[in-house]
Amino acid sequence: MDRLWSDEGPERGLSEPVLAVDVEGFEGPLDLLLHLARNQKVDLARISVLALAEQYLAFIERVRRMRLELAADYLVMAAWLAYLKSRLLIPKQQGDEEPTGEEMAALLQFRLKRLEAMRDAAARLVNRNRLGRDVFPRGAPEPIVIEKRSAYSATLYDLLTAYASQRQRRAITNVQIAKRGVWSLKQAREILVRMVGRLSDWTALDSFLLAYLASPEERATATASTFAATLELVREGALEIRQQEPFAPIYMRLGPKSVEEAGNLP
Amino acid sequence: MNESGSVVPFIIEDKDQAEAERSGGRGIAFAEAKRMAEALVFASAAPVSSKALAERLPDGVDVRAVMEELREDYANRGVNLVRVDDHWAFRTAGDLSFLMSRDQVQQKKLSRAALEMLAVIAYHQPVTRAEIEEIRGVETSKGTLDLLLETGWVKMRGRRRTPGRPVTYGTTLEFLDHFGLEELRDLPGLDELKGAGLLSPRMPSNFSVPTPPVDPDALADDEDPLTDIDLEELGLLTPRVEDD
Amino acid sequence: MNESGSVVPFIIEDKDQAEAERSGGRGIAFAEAKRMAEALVFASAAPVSSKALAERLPDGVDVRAVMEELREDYANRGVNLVRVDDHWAFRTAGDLSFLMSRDQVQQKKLSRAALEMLAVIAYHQPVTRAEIEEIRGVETSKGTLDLLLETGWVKMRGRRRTPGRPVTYGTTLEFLDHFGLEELRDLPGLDELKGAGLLSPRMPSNFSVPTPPVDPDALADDEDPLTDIDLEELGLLTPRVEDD
Repeated sequence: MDRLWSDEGPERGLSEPVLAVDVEGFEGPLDLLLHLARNQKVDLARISVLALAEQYLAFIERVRRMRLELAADYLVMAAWLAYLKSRLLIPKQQGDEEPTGEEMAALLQFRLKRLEAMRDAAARLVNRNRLGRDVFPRGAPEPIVIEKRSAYSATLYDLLTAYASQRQRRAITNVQIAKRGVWSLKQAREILVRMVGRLSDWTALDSFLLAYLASPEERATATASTFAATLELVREGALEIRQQEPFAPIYMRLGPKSVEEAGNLP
Repeated sequence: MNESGSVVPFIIEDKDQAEAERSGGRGIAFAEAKRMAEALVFASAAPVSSKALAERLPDGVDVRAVMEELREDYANRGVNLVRVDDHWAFRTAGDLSFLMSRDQVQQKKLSRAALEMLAVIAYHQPVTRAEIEEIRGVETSKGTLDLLLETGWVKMRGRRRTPGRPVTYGTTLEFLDHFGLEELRDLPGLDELKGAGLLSPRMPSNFSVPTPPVDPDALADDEDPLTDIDLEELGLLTPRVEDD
Repeated sequence: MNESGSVVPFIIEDKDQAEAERSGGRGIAFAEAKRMAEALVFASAAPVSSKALAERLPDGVDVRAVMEELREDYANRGVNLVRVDDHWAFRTAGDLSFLMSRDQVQQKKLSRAALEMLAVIAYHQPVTRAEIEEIRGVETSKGTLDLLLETGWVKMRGRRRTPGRPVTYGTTLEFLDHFGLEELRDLPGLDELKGAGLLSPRMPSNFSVPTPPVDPDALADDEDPLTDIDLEELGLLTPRVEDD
């Protein structure tokens, strides 16, 4: 994927922020969000989640208008943010079991904060006095035989590498590159869990997912296939779904079994 | 051997007597145990476990006391005795790195992704791949985890006793040794991160605002009500350095 | 740092001051040069020449004086600084050489073939030699299997109840111990191997990785235990009759 956000067009209004984003340089949608959040020039705790969501969605819109392919991760995040935006803007209904917009926004802030913390931690680690760079061991060690119990040594990593590589060699390699057609709801959900954590409460995400995961002409087929995937997940116990009335939004939440677990069923 | 001994009176003249004194009256056996431990650890490039030392030193010697005294002896020297998770090693003093790094072999550089994953594993261990991905919000790219395993800093620890039995990852002794950490508790900022709830898999309850909006129209505003949380109070507002 | 300093007066209290004193009033620069020389010699893979030290130490430092003082410092320690033909090196004190094992067990790395076979046995146990060969697609040399038995990580488990009654192989407790596994089922499965980047994510759909048995010692349904006669037959037990 090349530069996806190179907005140097002459028609760009002066008020529009100049954003040159190279998706290749980002470690996924959360990373991109963190970058956008930093551009708000405030601490993460003080960012406007709504503004952040809108910025992200605007970014996705532009990319789509440029008819560039975007990894599903980015699209699923867009769907979630669109949903978040709607939750923030629409007043909470009576008897609504869905998480509030505030809860969702807090969750996003938590995840961004946590990612940022890890990034800072990595930087601090790297800048420590490191063995072999700043600090050195005995250059001419003398042999002492203290802990060498067995005459042979190998690590678990050695063992696993040996196993994997030989089995791989032997496996007849008529490898086909998997075709990625319309994303199934199951795949989308796995990505979603990765990006935004567990959906513990009833969530009406599907319309948003469809909007972002399929181009308009594919929408009908995508609806059909994702609905089928939903039913499959319900059967496996990974998902529960609910619909108030015909044509009402379909609500869902994670079932008693995890997606991975359900996926491992024979 | 020591011709200037009389001029510099505190240089140990008589080994047995002076050492006995030096070890706080612990006696010759203790002093000798120190020499032995010193020799064993000094000889080895890799950290030597307290257990291994105990096996080699005379019976009844307090290994920990021996090592702590040795550590003090070397505290201000050009070579220091360091502890790495109940293992001991001599390492050149950190402040002399300017002197050492000149003609050293170029270290393999980890990518930003690999480094970030290493940090996630270090701070969140034992952690599964799915959890790493959840924290980073991105699928693990092929080879990143593999690369970390290859460095020897990361290992498969075991399997989580949950459905699916996912493999858990953690850091190794070499990791601590490489980054100059005595133990995992010494990871920089660990306590603050823990206190802020940033090392928990779930969002801590005090992270969200419990107050429901009184006026629904207030939500239409561009400002998110969440910005009003005083996260500073929770210790989340550590000043950060803009690094890119 | 050193709280008992006042009791034991010759322990270096304040680095700068004490070192200056210790070095016979030669000053901080001299003390620092000592630290630098100490670190350089310690980290060097070969004895360091006085000339090389002179190049690294601050200008105007009397290298010879520095090294002689260091040699004195270490004279009664477990490690000594020795001069060999105007080169300097640390060596374990001669009287402690008994600590350094004479009859070293040579640490041997397992060959690639042995490692592969070991892995197959671990994952596919109980497995016969023919099956190992089928999985690996290469003939197994007798030596490799013998070597694995010698490591103590692999054992003969029993005999398969099929024509020819081939011997089945499996791993031992020492195997788990050496590789830091709690149980055999801790060996990562297909998804985990893929996830860690060790296995290509695009393996044929019929490709599978077996789940090793929960109890490594329990015989499979089609396995018979090894008897003394079996062991004799396999040349592992010297026949009772011929005892000359």
